[in-house]
Amino acid sequence: MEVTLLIQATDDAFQVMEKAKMQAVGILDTATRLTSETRTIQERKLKAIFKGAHESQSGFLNFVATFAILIIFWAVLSGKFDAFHMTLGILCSLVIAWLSHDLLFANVRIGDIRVIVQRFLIYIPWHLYQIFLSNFHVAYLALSPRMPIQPEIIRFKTKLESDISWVAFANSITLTPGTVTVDIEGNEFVVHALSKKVADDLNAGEMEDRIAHIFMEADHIYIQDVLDVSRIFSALK
Amino acid sequence: MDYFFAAVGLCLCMLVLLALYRVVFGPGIFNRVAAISAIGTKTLVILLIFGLLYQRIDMFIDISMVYALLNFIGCVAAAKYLESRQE
Amino acid sequence: MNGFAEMIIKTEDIIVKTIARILIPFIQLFSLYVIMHGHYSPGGGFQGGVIMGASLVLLFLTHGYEESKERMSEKAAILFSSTGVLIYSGIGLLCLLLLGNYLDYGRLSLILNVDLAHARSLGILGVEIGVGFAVMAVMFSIFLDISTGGIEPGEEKKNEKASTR
Amino acid sequence: MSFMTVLSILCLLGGFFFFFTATIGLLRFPDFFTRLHATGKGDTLAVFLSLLGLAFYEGISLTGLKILIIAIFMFIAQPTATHAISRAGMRSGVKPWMKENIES
Repeated sequence: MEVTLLIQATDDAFQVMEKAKMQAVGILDTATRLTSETRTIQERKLKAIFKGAHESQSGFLNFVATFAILIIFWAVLSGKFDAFHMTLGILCSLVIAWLSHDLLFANVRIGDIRVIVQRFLIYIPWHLYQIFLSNFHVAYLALSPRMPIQPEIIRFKTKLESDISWVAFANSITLTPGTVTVDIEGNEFVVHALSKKVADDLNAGEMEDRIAHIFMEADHIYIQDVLDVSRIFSALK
Repeated sequence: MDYFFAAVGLCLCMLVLLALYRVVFGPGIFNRVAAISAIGTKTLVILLIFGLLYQRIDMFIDISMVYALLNFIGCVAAAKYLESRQE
Repeated sequence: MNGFAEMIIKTEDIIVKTIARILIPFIQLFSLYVIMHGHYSPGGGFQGGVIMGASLVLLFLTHGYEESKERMSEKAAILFSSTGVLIYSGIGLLCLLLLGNYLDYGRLSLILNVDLAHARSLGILGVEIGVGFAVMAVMFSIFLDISTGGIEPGEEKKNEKASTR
Repeated sequence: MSFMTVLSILCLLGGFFFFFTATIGLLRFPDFFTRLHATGKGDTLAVFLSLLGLAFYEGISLTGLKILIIAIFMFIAQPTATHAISRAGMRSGVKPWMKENIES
């Protein structure tokens, strides 16, 4: 008799423990779900704050940067530096900067502009050399009696991401020997090339790497870039 | 020195006449638009050279700035319009 | 929807769009420069207004109708043209109230307490700004009406509903 | 004949040479896209060199700087205009000229 009682008691004990365990697990689940929710909310809020801060900060920075550039442009435009015209200029630049503050630097990270400008200046001599080459190429083609050209259309996938690098790349293609950017579908450049040799130069992608180097596209980071950037950021801090 | 500028300006006018051939006989409308944009850049330089000859360069600079601007906007507008015509 | 309006919306070209996006602030500042420097260099209200209108045309051509609508809508254009005329005739009336002729800027020197010549140049500047506003708005609304054929792409459905009912 | 004027004469002559080749290219090239090559590239460099020459003649002054501003503006605007026109041509069905269809 006592044995059945004992067994029943142990059964009850087990069930109670089972129920307690289930409740404990339930509580734990809700606890983790709650914390994860709060964490995601927290993260989202933080991200929003950061993005907002970055947005407003970059918004304000955009405004100041556009205003500064416009003031310099105005000073160069109107040779008169007397008080009346300068106040006029400041007023006009304020209006235009406020009106189109998000136009000039729409999606360029502010910290990188100094690096991009520096590298762009280094890129310009090479670009001018390319243009001279392309013009002599056109001159040779135009003046030679039999005009050795086999024009063709090439479709060319690009690795660049940000649209400013696309634009710089497209303009550089138009200005380098023998190629004109006809169209961009998705991230595919349609290029009209004058001859086979020129098309191969384009596919070699030498210019594309240079453009990627300027606009610091992620997959083209070299050690030199990191040193380069750290020196800039230390200066910035 | 002025004779040199006048000579370059006149030769540029000759080039504009040459480019006019393409505008008049250009097979399609697109050749005509390309030729007009070419003439636009040439007249820009002619404008500046004659501004220099008349010793009123700062006035002519503003005019040529507006000219370059409208030439660009004109080309973009023509391209945008012609794109939809044959559809 | 007629060809040109729907075409503005449909064919977006990244290169022309970005280049226009970078150039537009400079074009607008140049147009203000032309308005302000009416007496020294060629220019004045009318030419400056036309250049500002051209920059808006470039904006609408490259950025499409929907995106640039909130930057400069049809209503804003009408508003600007009337404020332009208001500024122009307002200054004239002001001189009239100060016992001068209709556009006699000399009389402005009473309230601006500056000498006669300075008041005259300020008066002319004010008038040119007014003219610039008006010309920009009118040119822009002409372009808008021609390109969208008078029916705003958004409102088109309303007209059809009205006609079908 | 100071150094500046010699430089400006050289730049203007260079600019004129490229203008000349661009126009010849515009006339001689067989089809629309190849002509765009000539005007697109030729005119950009020609305008840049000619304006550079004029800026040198003006010397280091505000007007010289303004001429350089026009040169830079044309440097950016000209390839974009060429691109816009060639895109319009391609999209509205202008067939680029192929070497083979001449022989066949």
